[in-house]
Formats: sequence, structure tokens, C-alpha cells
Amino acid sequence: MEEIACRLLVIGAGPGGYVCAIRAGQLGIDTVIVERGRLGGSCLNVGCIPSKALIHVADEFEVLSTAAAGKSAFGLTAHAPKVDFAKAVVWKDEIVHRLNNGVAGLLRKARVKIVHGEARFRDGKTVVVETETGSTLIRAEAVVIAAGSAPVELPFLPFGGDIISSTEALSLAEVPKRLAVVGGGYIGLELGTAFAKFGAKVTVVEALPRILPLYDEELTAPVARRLHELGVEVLAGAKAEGAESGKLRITNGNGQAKKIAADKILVTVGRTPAVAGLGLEELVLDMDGRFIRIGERCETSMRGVYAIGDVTGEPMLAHRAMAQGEMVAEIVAGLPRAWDKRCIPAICFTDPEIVSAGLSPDEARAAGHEIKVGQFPFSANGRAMSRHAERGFVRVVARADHNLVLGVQAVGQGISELAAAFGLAIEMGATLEDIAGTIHAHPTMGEGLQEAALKALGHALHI
Amino acid sequence: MGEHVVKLPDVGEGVAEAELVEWHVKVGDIVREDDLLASVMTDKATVEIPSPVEGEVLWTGGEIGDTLAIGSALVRVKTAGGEAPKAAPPPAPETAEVLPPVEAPKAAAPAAPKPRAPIPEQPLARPAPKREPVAMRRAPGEKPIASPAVRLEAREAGVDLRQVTGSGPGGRVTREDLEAFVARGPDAARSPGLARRTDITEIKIVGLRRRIAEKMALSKARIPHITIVEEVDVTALEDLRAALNKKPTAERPKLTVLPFLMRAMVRALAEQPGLNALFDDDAGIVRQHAGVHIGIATQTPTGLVVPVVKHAEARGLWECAVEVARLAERARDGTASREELSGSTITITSLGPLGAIATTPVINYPEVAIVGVNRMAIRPMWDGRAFVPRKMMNLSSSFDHRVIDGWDAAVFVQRLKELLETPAMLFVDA
Amino acid sequence: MIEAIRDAMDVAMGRDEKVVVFGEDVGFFGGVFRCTQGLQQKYGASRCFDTPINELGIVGAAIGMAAYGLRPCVEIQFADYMYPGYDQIVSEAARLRHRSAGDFTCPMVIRMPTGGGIFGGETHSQSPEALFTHVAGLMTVVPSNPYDAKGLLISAIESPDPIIFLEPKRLYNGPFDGHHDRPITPWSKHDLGETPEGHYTIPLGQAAVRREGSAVTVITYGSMVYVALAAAEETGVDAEVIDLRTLVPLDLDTIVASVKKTGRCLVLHEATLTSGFGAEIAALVQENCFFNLEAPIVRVAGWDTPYPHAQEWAYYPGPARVGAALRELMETR
Amino acid sequence: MTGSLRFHVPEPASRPGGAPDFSNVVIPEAGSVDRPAVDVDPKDIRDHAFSIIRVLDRDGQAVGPWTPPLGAEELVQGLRHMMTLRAFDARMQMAQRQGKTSFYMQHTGEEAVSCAVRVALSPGDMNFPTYRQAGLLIADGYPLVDMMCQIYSNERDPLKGRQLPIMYSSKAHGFFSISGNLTTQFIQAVGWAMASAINGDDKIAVAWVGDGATAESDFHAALVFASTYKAPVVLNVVNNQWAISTFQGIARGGAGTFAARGLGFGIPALRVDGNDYLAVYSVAQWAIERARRNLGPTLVEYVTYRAGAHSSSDDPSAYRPKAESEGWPLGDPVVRLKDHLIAIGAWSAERHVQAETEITAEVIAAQKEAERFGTLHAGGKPSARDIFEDVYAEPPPHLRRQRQQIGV
Repeated sequence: MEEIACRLLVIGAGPGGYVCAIRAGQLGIDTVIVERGRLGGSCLNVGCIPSKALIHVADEFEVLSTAAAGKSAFGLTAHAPKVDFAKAVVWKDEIVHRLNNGVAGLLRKARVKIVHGEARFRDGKTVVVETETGSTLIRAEAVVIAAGSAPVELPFLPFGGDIISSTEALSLAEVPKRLAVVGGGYIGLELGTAFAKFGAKVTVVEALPRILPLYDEELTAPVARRLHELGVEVLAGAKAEGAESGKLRITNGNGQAKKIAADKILVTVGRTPAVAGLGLEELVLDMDGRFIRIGERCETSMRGVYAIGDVTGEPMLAHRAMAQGEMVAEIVAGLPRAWDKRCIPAICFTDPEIVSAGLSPDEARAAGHEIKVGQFPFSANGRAMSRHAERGFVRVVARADHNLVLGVQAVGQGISELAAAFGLAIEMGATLEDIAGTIHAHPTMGEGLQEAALKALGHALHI
Repeated sequence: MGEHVVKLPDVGEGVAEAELVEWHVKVGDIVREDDLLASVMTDKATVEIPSPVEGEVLWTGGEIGDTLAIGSALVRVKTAGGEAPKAAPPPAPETAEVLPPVEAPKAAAPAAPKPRAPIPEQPLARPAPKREPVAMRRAPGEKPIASPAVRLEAREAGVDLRQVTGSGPGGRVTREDLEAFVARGPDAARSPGLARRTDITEIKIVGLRRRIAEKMALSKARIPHITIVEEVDVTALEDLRAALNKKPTAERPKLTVLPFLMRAMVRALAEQPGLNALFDDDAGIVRQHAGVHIGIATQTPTGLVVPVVKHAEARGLWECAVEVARLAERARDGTASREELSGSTITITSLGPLGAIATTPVINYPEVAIVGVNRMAIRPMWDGRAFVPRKMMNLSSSFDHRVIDGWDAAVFVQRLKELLETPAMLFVDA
Repeated sequence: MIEAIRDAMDVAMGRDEKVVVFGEDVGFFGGVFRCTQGLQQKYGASRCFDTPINELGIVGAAIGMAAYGLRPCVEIQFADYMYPGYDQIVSEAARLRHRSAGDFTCPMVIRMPTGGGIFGGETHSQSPEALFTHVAGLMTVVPSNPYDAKGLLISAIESPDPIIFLEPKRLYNGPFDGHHDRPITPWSKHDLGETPEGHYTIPLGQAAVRREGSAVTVITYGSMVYVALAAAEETGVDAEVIDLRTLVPLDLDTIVASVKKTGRCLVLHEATLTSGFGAEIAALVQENCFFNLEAPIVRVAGWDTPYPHAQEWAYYPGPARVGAALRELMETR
Repeated sequence: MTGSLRFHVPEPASRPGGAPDFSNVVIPEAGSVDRPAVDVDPKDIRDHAFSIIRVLDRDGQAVGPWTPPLGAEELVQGLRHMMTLRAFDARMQMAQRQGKTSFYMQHTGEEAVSCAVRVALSPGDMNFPTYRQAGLLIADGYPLVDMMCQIYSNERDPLKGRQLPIMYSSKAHGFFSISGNLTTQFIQAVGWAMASAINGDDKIAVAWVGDGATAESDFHAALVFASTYKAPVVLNVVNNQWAISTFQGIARGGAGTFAARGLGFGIPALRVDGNDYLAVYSVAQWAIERARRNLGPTLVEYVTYRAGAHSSSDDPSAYRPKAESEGWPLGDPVVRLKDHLIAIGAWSAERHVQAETEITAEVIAAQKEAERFGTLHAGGKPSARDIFEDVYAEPPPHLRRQRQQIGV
């Protein structure tokens, strides 16, 4: 068996893993990274990037269909638009491929050794990797578990054939005529909305009383309305039971058994750590249920073993994994670091988009803060009007005593890019006066943030 | 081609060195695996060393009769095999622990050059001066407000941001706040002038201070205190005291008011034993003590301590004085034994010249009464015809109203007043 | 250290003909570690002789001899083999004076090579001192260098009480600081290496400060003295290293004075952690220096497992593990 | 002191520098000791404890009532077992000298005892060996590679690097785990036999101890229990004359022979020429049958000689004449069996040399294979996690915390 010795071993080359490895390389640490699939993990290959690409194609197609249907508000007409979905998938795959090579290049530049294969722990500092050319033993002084997560499979709706996960949905040969989506979370609705725009008849089955339960009702109402406009049928409080020959069996809100005809059934009920086969049972890791328990330095209960990203639990976001990865690399290099982030922004790429950073009003009150809230509707924003995107608002939550901004949320078309401003404000410890006192370029949707802050201070200018 | 260094193996348990007694090869010889290289002698045995590899002898380490240490090189052999001896696996896990290097963070500075002048770092190994207040455990949920850059520099400087008060809006710690904090160190004096003082120094309530806190809380929680403040004309007492203090001797040292008060209490308690008692409120029993053990509340460098004069009833004036002085001394320098600091049945507390006009003393649980002595002052008193200057001293005494009615308390205070105002009565055995 | 131990017995046997030495292979052969080399040749087979392989017999016979009036100084070949003799040590030797109100006493010394570091596996590496310190009536001595070994052994032989004399075998030939990958340095190159000729004693119950320091007190004995010194050196922590030399009676004053000065305390021994002698030291420090402690007392010891063979260096508390503990202690505020 | 008493310390016949002297070893003629029925009353064979049962005579012929029913082919197989053990010892001693392991113990001159007894036993019988009966494994086909991996404490060491080299353990091959402490296994063997009887089984136990170690109290306890409960156990004392530097007289005391120890307990006691493969097999078979027929224990003393050093850390020239091993009157087990086979025309000097080269090649091949998985100080190692397992059936919390602390 071939043997490699190194200072740092990173298991998994998803966003958390490859960022950690690159940073470690930059700090001169002898690093090895192991990946069984393609570099970039779920996010880059079957998650964030490919889904956003197809969502973009869906938006483009929707503009054409609206025009073709003579419903354009500004006189656009189009003739029988069609979508060659296979070509869209090829375009998407090309982007993914370029990013795979990009990550590979970054790792090489940082002098990180890449090993392709399935890793399994032998003890806290030794891993055996099954590669095509046989098994390799890797001994390390420190190990980072960055194995990421995989879609949750429902026992009565096993993946395969017409029952698909988000992975298969992004590489379908064609747009399914009828699509049933089990799970009204952000993944289910993002894809559901896109396929609806591609012309599929979409039905969403959500067990909880409403869609996108993580966000408060005020934020999700515009999304629900848009789904309705797109002809997406949402069955809340309904439970999927099973599927036979193209029919999804459910029990709806008032307990009746129903059957939904569907060419494809997309199951998006959550994600779970992808640690099967990693041999965690060989170690003595303290767990939090399915997730690996970590401290404020992403250290696990075993000295010299760290865990980052989705394996450590919610929120399962690529940018959280990347921040953890960077921090762990610096800790392994001996720098004094610990997790002290004040906020992790989250984006839901439905139509309209939702951005949330920090505490919502309810969360702030639950945390015992006296708060003041300022809300500014895009219908009063010039730029929104000029983009025919007036639905939605920006909402700022601040402490009542000294106006420290606790949270910023917004819903609106194309406002995901505001996440940067929201995050920066909270992380810098901005107060309402800081935001209000910052000149926001005109005309932009961003002005909504300034106006919301002014509103909270009691002297908004444009409403 | 590779070169294999044959080391002198550990031939016997814990043997440190061995004497070279015979060479079986010389430089240039070709040896096959297991051919004998040399013989060495330890104080236990003569041992032949076979070659673990095949190849040409390049170098032999030492002459016959040399003493070689175990583990040192014995022979270098040019091996025919291609690869050089495999890189030694990383040292056994024991030494493989990830050891964050000790030297100050500057040494492993992140690749990106730091634009700002580096903040002077405190080397990790220097222990904070021992008496520096213990750093506050992070208040639950309350993260310090500071920008990521300031937070990073605080970490690099080994500063706990919660100790730095932010001058920015909402208590945000600015770069200047951090640099000022680092520059002047946590507890150096602020520059002169009336700068706003916002440092919060936290002192852990431990040891003696904690015990005092607990006792006070217990007493206040369980005992409904009734406090009676009474004026006592001590002019006569003072005159008597002055007379007695003319020629102090070892057995008869200078007297303070305290011994007189103790004698007065003994007399008064004889008539009201209920006040010289301990109330076990859990068991619902009042234990009246015949012996009068008077606790003397004494201020010491580490806090309030109550040494006890045992059996005051059996001690004369001077004996009381001597005992009080001895106990006070031991209490102050911390040598009082546990036995000397316990067992009181009633307590006297006095703040001497700081005694104020009146106080509300807290009963020394589980006792039921405490006599507080206030400041002596000359006050104009009406003697029936005119105001005359009299030396007055108030007594503020608290009683446990659960077992002592106001009436009994008042009777006791009046008796003390009476005895102190005519001190002669103290020496009349009624 | 072997010559120092042999020298001690030689001096003792020379001064007092009641002193006798026996045990397995200690006569003609001079002991498997050569500690009794030449004694039989010099003092005859009646005063230095081999015994059948029976530890119970060795200790039991020694008690009989001591009761008669001799001063036996016997050897158990490895501390790991003392268990068959443990009943004689605890029920008899330790209690004879007490139960006979001084009518019978058994002044004797039982020498045992102890500790690991030589790939001896589970039956040649144990450190059983805790099994003796717990027994009223026994004294337990653990020398860490030749100079102390000779002085302490002579004191032990001249003592009226039964004494367990544990010799860290890894130190027989030279100081060992846990860096097993470095060549061994013999005692000849160490200042405590050579021992003066003739008779001298080191009083039992007196610790020695091997390194003055102000940041943390490291309380240890035997082989771990050199690991502690190395860890202090490598981490830059200004540690005060105390070599107990005698475990019972314990020099508590030196310990308390040091911990009161430094405010931080690390207890270190090779034996397994749970119920090790370190637990007793930690309890005493807590009782006597509670208000001076800036951080919890830290113990570093062998894992609670049988002593492994191949994983010797993952088990043997080395400078890396001790260094990490020192650093943790310094960072606790 | 003026008293009349003097202290007696026995001395071996000769010391370094003196000539070897085995005059005290009385050797009767081969075949001269009668073979009693297996169910004989121990009282009737008391003098067997002071004699020596021998089959191979001076000319290599098998004579007398103890001649075992072994065919030439079985004897050749026995010879090969002994030669394999001897080659194995030579390679492993050298490996220790090359720093590939910390420690080794050879069987030079005693190979017949363990090899012959093994073939007399049946599968399922349980041996409780000391550290000098590896023949029990080799003669039972235990893989040499596994033995070597244990000696090297490497990655494939069945005992995960925990035990000293040569302290094997193999329940499947009836080889109880060897302990570093002497004679502890002797009473344990009796316990195992008692259990077999309690369970109404047909398997027996075989206890092993060296001459010196019979002084341990465990030996006495074993004889008491075996005698009292008539346990189905064979109690073997391998008298190889030396316990490190102490000659067997120190442990034997005044009893004349170790076999005589059995008489006091009413246990039939036989004494056999340990270097005579046939005699050893025959006596073992007798004792095994007696145990298997519920007739109770037998004490057997194998008179042999430790030709080599006690271990790799010992040099006998410090306590006995260098030439003493050549002077041992009962010769070398391998040579005597070879001569016998040649005498009966079943073997030849050439085939012996051929067998030696084959066997040496086989052992070296096994050594190369074992070394692929590392040696003590180089290559594959067992993981440090193995320290923490098998301390208890399930690791208790404090051990879990300590393994977390070391991080492996």
C-alpha cells in the first residue's frame, strides 16, 4: 500500500474543503485533499451554481413567453418561443466544468496534493483512500472533515426512475410536462418555479402549514402570490405517502388521500451529512444527532480533528463552509483564530428573491431585544419601477436603545445582490445612522435599504 | 543508488552504549544481507551485528575499543536498490500532536502584508501579572461589537474585546479604542484630565468575601430585623474611663468603651437570657446560652471578621479588654483559629469614629440580637434647666423580631443605657 | 545509576555485617541489570545469594531475617513481578511494628526496577508506586539520578522501617527526556552523574527543586523529571520543577511554598492516571493552596490502559504532551 | 558470630572457566523403564519419578516398551517441525540484532519437547505454554508469517503491537495467551481442565512450566487443585537446567527430581529424556490418555538442556562454562531423530541437507512477507488507538475522553 505523510489532510473538496486546503497551502502547510467525486462538491457540481444557471435560463424564457402571450407591459412581442432544455443543460455543464478546472488550478497553485478516491478513517490521524490504482494510506498531524451533505431520501419515495433529487433535476433530458415537488423548502421552490416558467405543470406538497417556513410570512407572501400566477399549485399541510406508476400519493390538509399525476417527482425534504463509508465509527467523535459536534474553532471532541461545513449542521450554506475552512487553516498554522461572525446572510432564489441577514423582528424580540423596525416597499422605488419589479420591500431591524442594526431582510426581483450590503452592515456593527448617513447611488434598488433605515429613525424621505 | 546508514541497535534492555570489539568488514567490502558487520560488547554480553542490507561498505564508524552510543551510526552501505531509504514516517503520534508554535503570532503572520503598523504583541508565555483582575467569562450571548478587522487585530494582540469598552455608537469598539487599550495596558492610569472612565473591573466573589456575602444574605433573608436606636449619655463613663486609664499596665491596659459595654451586656443579659441565644429556625428551637460569648465585629484587610470573647460573664473589665485586643490583633493578621472565630451568642459591632449617628446592624445569624455602637459626639442636652454639653453616644441595636418582641428589645436597650449612664452600677454585684 | 546503587549496598554491607542482599540472579551473576555485581565475590554467599523464583518467598524470608536482627536489602527483578509478594509486603512488613507494639520490627529495603521506556510491554514497564503509597507502614522512595540513588539507598538501608525503593530502569544508564529519537546520553556527561566515594546519606522525606521558576510548579519524580525539564525548555514556560525523591513521607512544605509562589500546578507521573499518586498530590495542593490557585491543577500521566509494546511512545508521557499541558495551564485565566 | 550454625547455598556443578560436569545426571539405558498401564495406581510407580524414560539408544534404534506407534513418515514430519523451529529461531535472533524488534527467545536444544507433545494432542485440547514452546504452534501449522508479525509488532500483528515479541496467543490452535509473569498459567490450565470436566467435554488441558519457575506459589496451587479434583490435565515441567543464571538446583531444593513433586500429591509422575522425540511423544500420549479417560492428572518432567541464551539480552558465558551446551549427555533432539531415521533407512544425510535448505528458504520467504507490513522501528505500525481498545469490553467514559485527548 502506498503511503503519504502530511501535516494537514482535508477530506472532501467542496467549498469548505477546497478553501481550507488553498488557505493552508498559502500558509505553507504540507496539505493533502481527498475527493471521491468532482472538485467543488455539491455546490459547484449539482447545487448552487448549476441551479442558478438554469433559473437564469427560465427567467429569460419567461420574458419571451410573456411577450409571445401579448402580456408585455412595454410592447414586446415574440413568436412561439421554445426552450431546448438539453442545450441549456450543456451550457450549464460547461460552466461547471470551467469551475472544476478553476478549483484544480487554485489547489495546484497552493501546492496542495489532490488524491481522488473514497476515504475511510483507520484512526484519528490515519486514513485509507481507495483510488482506481489501489489503496493509499495517508498519515496526517491534523485532519479536517469536510464531507458535505446529500439529499435526504424518503423511505417510501426512494430515488430512482421518475423519483429524482435536485441532482437529477438539473440534468433532465427535457422539461417534464407535470412535475410534483415534495418539500416546500428553498431548493424545492427554486426548481419548482424554474420548471413552471419552462412550462411544466408544477404541484408542491409541503407538510408544514406554509412554504419556506424558515422565513416569516411577510417575506414569503410575494413568493406565494408569484407561484400562484405561474400556475404552481401549492398543497400546504399535505404529506407525501408514496408513488406508483407516475402518480404521487398524498394525504392533503384535511386528511383526504389524493393522487397527483406527475412525470417526475422531485423530492427536496432536506439534506443530511454524507459521511456513510467515512468510518466515523472508528473514532470517538461526540455528535449532535447526525451532525459532528464542534467548538468555536471547529475543533471536534478529538484533538487535532476538525469538522467544517454541512457535516457540522445548520445553516447548511456554502459560504459558511468556506469561512470555517479558511479559519481552520489559519488555526492549524498556529494563528489565534475563533468563530466570532455576527451574521451569515442567506438567499432564496425563488421569484421574487428573498435575502435575509441577522435577526428578523420576531427573532430579535425572542432574543429579548427592544427593537424598532423600518420597512420600505419597492413600489416607492424609482429603479424598481423602471425594471418592472415593484413587488417586495426592504426591512431593517434595530435595537431601540442605540439603533444598532440587528437584522436586514428583503424580498424582490433581482435583489439577491443586496446580500453583500446587508451582511457588511451587520458585521461592521452599523447603526441606523450609519446606513442612513451613507449615500446610496440613485437610481438603485439599494436605496430601499437607506430609506428603510430612515423610516426606522422616523424620518423617511420617499414614503 | 541509495545509501543505507546501519545504526547500532538497542541490544539489551536500556543499555546506553557498547564497546566496539571486532570489525568483520572494512571500507570497500561487498556485504550480503545478514553478513556480520561487527561485534560489540556491553557490560552484559558480546553481540554480533548482522547487516540488514546488501551493498558496498562506504564508511565504518569507529576503531576497535571505541565506545559507541546506542542509535549512533555504525556503518554506511551503498545499496544497489533504487530508492533511497523511504522517508521516515512522521514521528509517532505522541509527538505528532498539533502544537501551536509558542512564539508570538507575528512569526506566522498571514501572507498578506499588514498595511497598518503592527500592534505591539504581548508574548504569550509572559503570564499576566498575578493580581490582574480575572478576565470576565463571555457574558452569555453578548458578543462585543467591532468590525472584523478590529476583531482580528484584537485576537492577534491577545486582547479579549469584552475588556475593551467601545467609544463608537452602540458601544462599538473602534481601532483607536483597541490601540489605546493595548498601549496603556489593561489597568494603567488614564492620562490626567477628566476623560470619561468606562472600564468595568470585575472582581470574583471568592473565599472570605463570598462567605461574608452569603451570611449577610442569609441573615437578611430569614430574620425580620427590628432596630432600636437609643441615645446614651456617656459623660460619666468617659470620666471613669479617663481615671482608670491614668496608669495602664500589662494586665490593665488602656480601656476603650467596649469592655464597659460588654460588662453592661452581661448584666442585662442575665436578666433577659432570651437575647443571649441562637435561634435554629429550621428546627424551630431557641437555644438560650448561659455563657455569654460576645462576637466583636472587626474590620481586617480581607474583610469583616468576628472573633469571639468566650464567657464574657466570667471576665472582669480588664480581662475583657485584654481578650478583645488579643483577638482583634489575630483577626487582622489572619492567624485567628477557626475556633476563635466562631461560637458567639451575641455580637457587638462598632465603626468607632466613623460610627455615624445611627446604623441598622445586621444580626450575626443565627444569633437573635446585635448591639451597634455609634460615634461619640458632644451634643447639647437639656438637664431640666439649660442645655449643657454632654458626651453622647448612640446605640443602634437590632433584634430578631420572630423571637424578641419590641418590648423586650426596648427593655434591654434601656437597661444598657441605664448601666452605661451610671457605670458604677457595673461594679455593684446586684 | 547502576554503579551508584551497587556502591550504596557495598558501603552499607561494609559498615554493617548485618546487611544482606538476595533475590533472583543477584548472587553470582550480579543481577540482570548488574546492580549487585561483585557483592557476592566481596562479601560471600552467606550475605549475597540467589533465590528460587518466588517473590512471596523473597519478601517473607526477608521479614523473618529482619525480625531476627539482620537488615535485608532484597531485589524483585521487575516491579511488575511484585504482586505475589504484595500480601507479605502489606499484611506483614508494613504492620509488624504496629501489631507487635514495637516488639518486632522489620527494617528492610525492597528494591524494584520500575517504569517503561524500554519496549518492555505490559509486564516489564509498570509503575506500581500507588499500590505502596496507599499502605500505612511503608515508605516509598523513587530516585531520579545516581547521586540521589546512592544517598537515598544508604538512608533506606539504615532506616528502621520497611522501604520500597523503586528504580526507574530507563534511567539506569543515563537521563532520558522522552526524545527517543535522539542518541542516549550516559550519566557520565551529567552533573548529578558521578557519586562521591564512601558513606553519605540524603534524608528521606525531602524533595529537591531541579529548576527554579515563577510561572508554574511541576511536581514529579523518577523518569519524568527530565521530561519536565525538557518540556519547560522547549515551551519557554518558566516552570519550577520539583523532584519529590520520596513519595511517603512527602515533603509537603516545599510543594506548598512553590505553588503559593507560582499559583499554577502540574502533577506528572508515568503511572496510569486514575488513582495514581498524582491524585494524592493534587488533593493536598487543593487543600493547602486553594486561594493561591489561578487555574485548575492539571495532571499528566499514563493512559488508563495496560502498558503497550509497539506504541511505547504514544503511551510514555513525553515532552510534547507535557509541553501542551504547560501551555494550556498558562493560557487558563 | 561464634554459634555453630552455617548458611547453606547450593552451587552448580561448574562455573565459567571450569569443565562441564553432568555427573549428577544419572542416565538409565534406553528401554529399561517399564511402561505401566494407563490406569496404574500412582503408588505403584513411585520410582518412575527418579528414573528417565528413553526410547532412542546409542545406535539410534528405538527400543523398549515405550516405543511409540509412529511411522517413518510421521517421524520425518516431526523432524521437519523441529528443523523449522530451529531455523525460525536463527532468523528471528538475527532480526533482533538488526534492530527489527526489541527482544527474542530461542528454543535451541529443546525443540523435541513442544513439537512431539503437540502431535500427541487432539484438536480442541488447550496448551498453557511458557515463552519457550513455540513448537506447539509450528507443529500445528500456525502460519509463520503471523508469528513474525507478532514479533515485529507491525501493522498485521494479531495482537496489535501490545505484547512483547514471542508472547503469542491462538485459541484456534490451542495456545493460551502467554504472560510475562512466571507460572501464572500453571494453575489456570488446571482450572480450564476442571471446566472441561464440569462441562462433560472430552478436551484436556496441558500445563507448561520451566524448572526455575516451579518455585512460584502458582505451581504448588496447581498441584493441589489438580490432585484434589483429579482434573484432566497434563502437568509438564521442562527441566532445561537453567533459569537465566540460576541452575535448577536452587528451585529443585533437596527433592532430587522435579517429577518427585507429584508423589506428595498422589499424582503419577514420569521423567522422560526431553531430547528423545519418540520418548517424549510416547510419554505424552500416556499422560493424555490417562487424562482423557478421567483418571486424573499426570506430572511429566522433560529432562533437557537450554543450549542457547535465556533471551536476546542474555549471554550465558557469564554464568556457565562456554562448552557446557556441547557436553549435555542427552545430545541434540534434531540430530538424534535424524540418526534414528537414517538408521531405519527412512532418511539420509543428503535429504537432511536438502530439507535444511528448503526449510531455511521457507522461513526466509515468510520473513520477507512479514516485513512487508513493517518491523518494530520501521514501516507499518499498529495505530496508537489500539492502546485504548480491549481494556474493557466497551470503553468507559474516562477512556473515551483520554483517546479524544490524544486524538487518534
